[in-house]
Amino acid sequence: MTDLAAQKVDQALKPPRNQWWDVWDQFKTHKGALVGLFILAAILLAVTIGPWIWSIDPTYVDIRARNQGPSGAHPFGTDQLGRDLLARLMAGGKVSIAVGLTAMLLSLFLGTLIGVVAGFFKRAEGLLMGLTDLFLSLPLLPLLLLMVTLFREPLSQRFGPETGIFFLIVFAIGVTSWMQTARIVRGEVLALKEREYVLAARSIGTPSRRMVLRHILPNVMSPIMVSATLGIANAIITESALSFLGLGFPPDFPTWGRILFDAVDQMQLYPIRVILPGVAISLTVLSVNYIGDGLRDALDPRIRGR
Amino acid sequence: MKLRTALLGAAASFALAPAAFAERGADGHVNIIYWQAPSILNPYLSSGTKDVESASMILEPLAGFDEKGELFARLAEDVPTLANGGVSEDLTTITWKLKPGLLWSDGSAVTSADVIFSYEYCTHPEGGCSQAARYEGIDKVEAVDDLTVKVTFTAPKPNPYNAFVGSTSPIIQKAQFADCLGAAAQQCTDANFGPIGTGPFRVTEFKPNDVISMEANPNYRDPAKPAFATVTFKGGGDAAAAGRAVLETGEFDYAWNLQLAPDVLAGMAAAGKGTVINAFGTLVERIEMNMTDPSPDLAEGERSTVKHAHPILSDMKVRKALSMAIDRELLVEVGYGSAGRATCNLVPAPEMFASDNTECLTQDVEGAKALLDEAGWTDSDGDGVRDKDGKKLALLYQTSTNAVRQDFQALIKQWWSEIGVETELKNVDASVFFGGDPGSPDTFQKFYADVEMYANNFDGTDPEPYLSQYLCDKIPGPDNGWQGENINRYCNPEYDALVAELAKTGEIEKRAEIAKKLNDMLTKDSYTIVALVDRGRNSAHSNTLGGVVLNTWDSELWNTSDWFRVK
Amino acid sequence: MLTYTLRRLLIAIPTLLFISLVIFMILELAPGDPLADQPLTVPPEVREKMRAALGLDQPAWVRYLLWLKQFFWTEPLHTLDGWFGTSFSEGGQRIVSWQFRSPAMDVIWQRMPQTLWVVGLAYLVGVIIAIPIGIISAYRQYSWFDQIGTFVSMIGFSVPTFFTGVVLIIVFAVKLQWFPSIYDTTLKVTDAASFWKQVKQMIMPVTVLALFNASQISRFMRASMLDNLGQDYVRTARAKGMSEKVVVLKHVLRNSLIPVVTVIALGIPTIFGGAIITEQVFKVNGLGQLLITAIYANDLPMVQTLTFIFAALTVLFNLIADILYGVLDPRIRYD
Amino acid sequence: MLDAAPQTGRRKLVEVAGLKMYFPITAGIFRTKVGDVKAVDNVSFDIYEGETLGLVGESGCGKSTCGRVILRLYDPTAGSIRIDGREIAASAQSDLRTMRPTMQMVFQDPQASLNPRMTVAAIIGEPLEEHTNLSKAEKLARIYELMDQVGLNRNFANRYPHEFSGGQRQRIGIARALALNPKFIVCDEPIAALDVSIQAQVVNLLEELQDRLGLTYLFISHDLSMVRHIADRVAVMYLGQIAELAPRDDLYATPLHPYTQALLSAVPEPDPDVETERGRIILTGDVPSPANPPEGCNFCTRCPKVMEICKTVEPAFREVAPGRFTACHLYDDTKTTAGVTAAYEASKSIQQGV
Amino acid sequence: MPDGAMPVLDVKGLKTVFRTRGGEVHAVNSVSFDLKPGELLGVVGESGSGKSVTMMSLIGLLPSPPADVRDGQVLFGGEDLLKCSQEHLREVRGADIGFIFQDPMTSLNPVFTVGFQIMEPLRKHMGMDKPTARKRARELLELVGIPDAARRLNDYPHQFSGGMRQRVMIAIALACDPKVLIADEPTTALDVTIQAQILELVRDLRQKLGMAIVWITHDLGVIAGIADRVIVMYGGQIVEQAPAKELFHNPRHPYTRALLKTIPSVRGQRAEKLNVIEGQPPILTEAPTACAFRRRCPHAFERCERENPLRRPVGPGHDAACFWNPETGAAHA
Repeated sequence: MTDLAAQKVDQALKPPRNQWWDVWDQFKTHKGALVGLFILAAILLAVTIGPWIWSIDPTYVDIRARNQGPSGAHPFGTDQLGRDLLARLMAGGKVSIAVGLTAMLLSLFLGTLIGVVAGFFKRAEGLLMGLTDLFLSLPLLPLLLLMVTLFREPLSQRFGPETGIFFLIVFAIGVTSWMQTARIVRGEVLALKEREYVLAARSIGTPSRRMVLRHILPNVMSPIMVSATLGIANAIITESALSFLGLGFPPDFPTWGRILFDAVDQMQLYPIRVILPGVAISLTVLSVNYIGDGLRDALDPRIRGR
Repeated sequence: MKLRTALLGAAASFALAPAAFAERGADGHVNIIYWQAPSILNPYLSSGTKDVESASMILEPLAGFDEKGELFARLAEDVPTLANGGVSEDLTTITWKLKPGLLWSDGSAVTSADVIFSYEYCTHPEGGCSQAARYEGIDKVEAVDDLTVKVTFTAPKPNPYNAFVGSTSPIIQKAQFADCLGAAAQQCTDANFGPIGTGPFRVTEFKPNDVISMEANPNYRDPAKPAFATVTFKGGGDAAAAGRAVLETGEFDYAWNLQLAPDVLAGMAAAGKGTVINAFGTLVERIEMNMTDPSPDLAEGERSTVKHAHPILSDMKVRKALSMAIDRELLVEVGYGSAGRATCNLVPAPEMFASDNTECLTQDVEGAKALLDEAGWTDSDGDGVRDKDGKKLALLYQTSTNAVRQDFQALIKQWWSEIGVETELKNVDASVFFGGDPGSPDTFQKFYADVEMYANNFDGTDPEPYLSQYLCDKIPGPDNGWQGENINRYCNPEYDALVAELAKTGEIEKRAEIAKKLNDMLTKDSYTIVALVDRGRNSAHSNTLGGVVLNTWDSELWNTSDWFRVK
Repeated sequence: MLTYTLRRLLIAIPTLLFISLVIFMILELAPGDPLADQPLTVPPEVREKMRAALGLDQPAWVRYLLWLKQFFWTEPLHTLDGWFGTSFSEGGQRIVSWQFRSPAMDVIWQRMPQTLWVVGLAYLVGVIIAIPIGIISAYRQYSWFDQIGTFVSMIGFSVPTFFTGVVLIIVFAVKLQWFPSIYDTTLKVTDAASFWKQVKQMIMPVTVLALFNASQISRFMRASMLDNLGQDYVRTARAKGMSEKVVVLKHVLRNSLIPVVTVIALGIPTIFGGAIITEQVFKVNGLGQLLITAIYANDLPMVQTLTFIFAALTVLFNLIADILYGVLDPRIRYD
Repeated sequence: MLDAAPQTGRRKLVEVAGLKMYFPITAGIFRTKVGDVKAVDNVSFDIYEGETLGLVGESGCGKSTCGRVILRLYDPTAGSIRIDGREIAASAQSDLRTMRPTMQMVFQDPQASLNPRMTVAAIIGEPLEEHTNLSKAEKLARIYELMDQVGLNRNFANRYPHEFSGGQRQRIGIARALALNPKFIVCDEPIAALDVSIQAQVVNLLEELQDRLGLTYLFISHDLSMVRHIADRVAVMYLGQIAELAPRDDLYATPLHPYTQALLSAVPEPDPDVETERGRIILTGDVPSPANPPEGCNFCTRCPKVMEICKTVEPAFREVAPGRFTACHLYDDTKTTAGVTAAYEASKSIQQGV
Repeated sequence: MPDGAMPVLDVKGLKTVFRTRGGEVHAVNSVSFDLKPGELLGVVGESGSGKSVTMMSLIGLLPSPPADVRDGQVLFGGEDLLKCSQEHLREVRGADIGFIFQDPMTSLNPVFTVGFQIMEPLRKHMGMDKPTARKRARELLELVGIPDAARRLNDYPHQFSGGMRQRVMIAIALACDPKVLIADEPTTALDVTIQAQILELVRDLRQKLGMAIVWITHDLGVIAGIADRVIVMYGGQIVEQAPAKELFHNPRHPYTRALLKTIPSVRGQRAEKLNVIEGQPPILTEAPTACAFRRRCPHAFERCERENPLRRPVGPGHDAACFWNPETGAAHA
């Protein structure tokens, strides 16, 4: 309703309205996305602020209190060493979400960089898209498994077991998941490059670097943001799958996937220990996916226009 | 034969109601599950337990061990001993006699040539035989006649029962493997996947890392056995799934090595479809104390070598205090349940070799504290960590990556912190930790940590080679490519002398005596090795499977010929 | 079209060679040791000999070239021999797995059936249920059907397969005992009873995977349908007086299927890759399980061969997808 | 308003000679080059200071490409472009930067030519940002000045393009083009996307600005009536080449090239009386592909007056009367001034004959 | 043109709104007009004036939601199309009312052959079998001037040029001999020379087939050459309706007058300066209670703010919705 806006302009001098507000308006109409956002915010709060409120050390071993069911002292019960499950879930969530976020950022960075360069600079296109196709042809999960098995040691040596594995997993997920973003971004950039405002900028004499920063990047934000949400979901799932295969973080370092993996053997006796991390993973990924869906709709000009 | 009959009796008394062994194959089909899948059926090309044990239903050695760790004859007529003249007085030869009339599953006769061939096969320099150690010290193996083989050793061997004994060194058929000597061994897929044997079963189909289908060996020496006509041996998955399949869903009859938390196992057993059985061997989970300084400040090549003694752990009081702070019973409960028992010994079995060393079994935190005070380690700055001469009592504690080990680490760290010891935990992927790559700083041999935890055991029932790992000249270091076996760099001339004496002693009681002494020197006298748990094994069989006797000295499937269906 | 295909095939050759090199180099950097799971009782010198027997004492490039020769020359010859009873491959050393000491390809062929059965069927089931769901969801956008369909498909790819798999086993295999928890790869379908057995053991893994596949494909189908429902030609079809059935199921569907079909084609290589986690959970010892055990065991020839085959299939199906696009969409002709 | 015919003494601001813009076509297994899309094929013309040259043609004839090449938004395949006396056809983009302020462009789609993520002030200010060192306040002052010039309310400086209507957006685009005080502006179909009532507003604005600022326009359009209104001279393009170039009044009164004649004849008149009575030239068939133009004259496949020679020999683009250029074999024997009237008569008869 | 004949299409008080987040948009407001047999009715207006929406509303081609045909009557062959069943409406759409759309590029289904797309309505509405339908399709292609028709039936739309595609669209619309043909900006996307071809074709077809045509366009030039009668729309309403000659020679509504003045011509006298209509077209978010053109109208006065003028006859067959009388220069009584 662009003309509608124009009409309003005629009537009153309103303060500028950023386009993201329109996106938000549209986003709000997507109920699933809104609920997803709410749940994700709750989960984020729980894993960041939670440990301040529920201050039991997730690694504190209270052997006398092991294998307890939910109680006042331990709302979610304890594990086989008497460690508080709630505290562990919060600590694990922090790692899982941190992995998801950083891996997504890395993948986005790579994907956007490669996509923009390939789309904008014709000379680099062949090489970079060849690289993208190459990565797409590589069998990713096996490769991921390989990378984790192969490099966990050198890295955990250099950065310590936890940071090392963190880097490794983030890196492994990041470098195996940027290709879709790169393809989408390249496609967008190719289209944008033909948009007249890019020509306009060129006719002004804007150098390529500023052209990319000022005209290209802000306008590929929509697909990038959608990629980002999918990227987080994908990274969280991948991390927990790796942990489930016993290849993720070391056993003494809780992540949701790891907590679930460790509890699978005991799932008949203490089903809550499997269900809680399983639900935590699923809920996070679900809400992120819904947010992505909502964002996609909200950012789609065809839909927004209605 | 006497021993065999006795054994049968034992098996019978163990099972509920032994059905008459009327006919071979009368009991139909049996399902076995190993959560590690066998990848090859030739034990000489793999020493993975899964491979050796699955092959033990097909291939047999001359003699094996029973559930008590005692030798009994399989293909041999008798176990040769000094007493029956099978072993020469000077301990340099042993003469084996095959049972007459033995047939391979293809119907040909078993002869001494097959025995000699098995020796040749495994000792071929290009063959890459993983059991080569069992044939060490052999000068020659020769046929006396068609059924008699004489093994000559290069030096007197008080324990001559290595070659051709136990499921790791079975007899393979010369006719089948003749073209597979040396480098060609790798190419003989048909033979490696379907060895012709003398055991109760023979292979009908082998899908590596997945499943073995077997049927009763028509030429098995006991015409009434085995009771089962066919076997499915499934591999893969995890211990929980295997346990579930036997104990809860009843899909399988036998599950191997259920490394599961005790309560989990108990929960599964409660379903009532099967029984958990357990037995103990020589596998001991222990903490090794580094007697040398692993400090990274030292020059490469001097780190963790005898050039520098450990600044903290050289003091026995500290080592003892660390041991005293540990509650081994609790470790067992958390990690192994019925498949473990607390121990203070490096050699916990066989019974006659086990020292009665129980002093460490009760946790004594106060005593440990006192001992540390005595050693001069006090918490002078009040931060909860003891120190001495400005040096903190802080240790790096490494082990391989494994859920139970990390639980142990967490528990022990907690106990040590109670006595004022700060512990940094580290875990290394098992393939690296045990990988033996001299280039990697994280192998257990390099021991770039203050203490490390792992488990080890010895083959068969004789601890001599095991105890002789702690000789001064077996300390790993840059000179021997870090390949020595004296992991904690223990060096005691007295110990070396005693090991030399053991090597000369043939008499079994005497040997036991010496072995116990050696064990004590390493454990309660010096605390260089802090034994934690004697790890036994849990397996499970369905309530309808009879004749199962768990054996930790040899293959678990050592007596599948006696298994039967309880009706 | 032909030149396009030829061109793509020609490009595929260096790509595949490069991929094989990349895989080999990654494997080469591995700190792991194929002998690491040998018991500590095996003495070091024995280990050294075993290592030599595996060919590990050769320099890396020699082993790479050897692998290339084996994969591209000996193995095809051997396959020919198998078909025609010839003996071209005589004397040629095939790719030998370190775990099995047997030709890697034989094991791979052996694993193929169960993987194709379970993962392939799951894919098929997924596609079959996804397409109608996608169509209805798009046509009745924002209806309750769409909302529920969206929710279920969101669940489908948000809940990890290892979680659903484990839950299914507990419920249906352990508690209800309807289905076996362990897949029997030796089962041969000969009669109704064994067929029923086969069906029973496939239900759970196929369900888990099909749910996952269906989720993704139905979302894709829905998006594609929505794209096309807004097109001008739909209005034309309606203006011609065509019934809604014809408009949606003929005009729109035909156009919407074009991208979906190519996406489905692109997904086929993942069937061969097996569903590593699902195979693990249900003990379907297929290609995925083969790969992961090979990785654990540091069985480099097996890992190299398998990953390369997956890569080659991916490249191939990428090409097939592109060609399919050209075949299905008359606007695109590759010249 | 500079409606008078150009005087020969006036300075040539833009000189284009032999300009070619080919886009390669590749095919085959090795992607070898098999031909070219000849978007602009050997085009020459001059634009005098202060005048408006209209460039008309149907879609795909290469008129937009031509405009863009002249501003070096594409790198030409061959030919020379001199603007304000400087040859720019082959200079590097970095050297071009200093030339950019003299030459600017107004684009067709007012929606697509404005970055949706930038405010009006940022859009208009971008050229200032790139080429001047004005302080923030000076820049803002200049932006306001420009907004006043094109008739935009200053208060809207902080708004985003989507909040404006099509005509207002085009004003923003014009303001941006004016920011650096250019001498020469390429207007690439600036009114094509606008409604009739808005088109007139924009055209009037452009004319006003030309008067006030002494601008030179290259006005690209497919709308022959608007071009007639705004241009001083008009060039007609067909399939990458200029078919005819003449002063506006001459061209509309006596089109020489058969294509021009057909084109003018095809424009419907908003008057039913004229429409029912006038004769029309209906061309048959479609425009051939620029990748595969016909042999000889480009127009020979559709030309109602096609001769044998047209199918083999490409007609030269030459001056057939003072200030009147055309590329057609019909005028091969006419020596400059003489005969043009005859040709006009001939074309008139044809018009009525159909 | 039989003036007194019964109209084939009679629209009364048609009202269509779109529901959007910004509120309701009154796209079509109380539009009434009729179409006589064999007549070509031109509908002129700028984008957003409601001309296409009106025509789409008639036969239920607007997606709902967001569109909602609120009110009115569309009499066609004696029944109200707004009230009849979807099933029947479909019959009418394909068989009795043909449609041509603006963009021939996107209006044809890219994955079916042109032949298939022409045969589809033939088979459905005329019950033809395949060979008959094919024969008829070939005739139709020949009718609309596509050379080599038999072969081209097997081609896909993308193999045709823009003009040819529009001919195919026309062939489809004419397939079942409709009584009414609605052409929605059929030449806007085409070049002038191609537009001339299509216009020529339509003139020709009218003579041959004699159906009634509604021709929607924003180009007054096109209308002048082809229409019998013209409707001018502005802001979702009809502001003026007159026979073509009358409208061009004697426009009554200020909007029509201004519009005619803004258009430059390629022939005749060249104006020094273009006339402009100042301001912007209206946004239809409010219900029409005032004249939609008042903000841009040079003659607007107080009443225009207050009241929405109704169409009133100003001449034979000529009506306009305005309070201002151009002859007197004052308001109507």
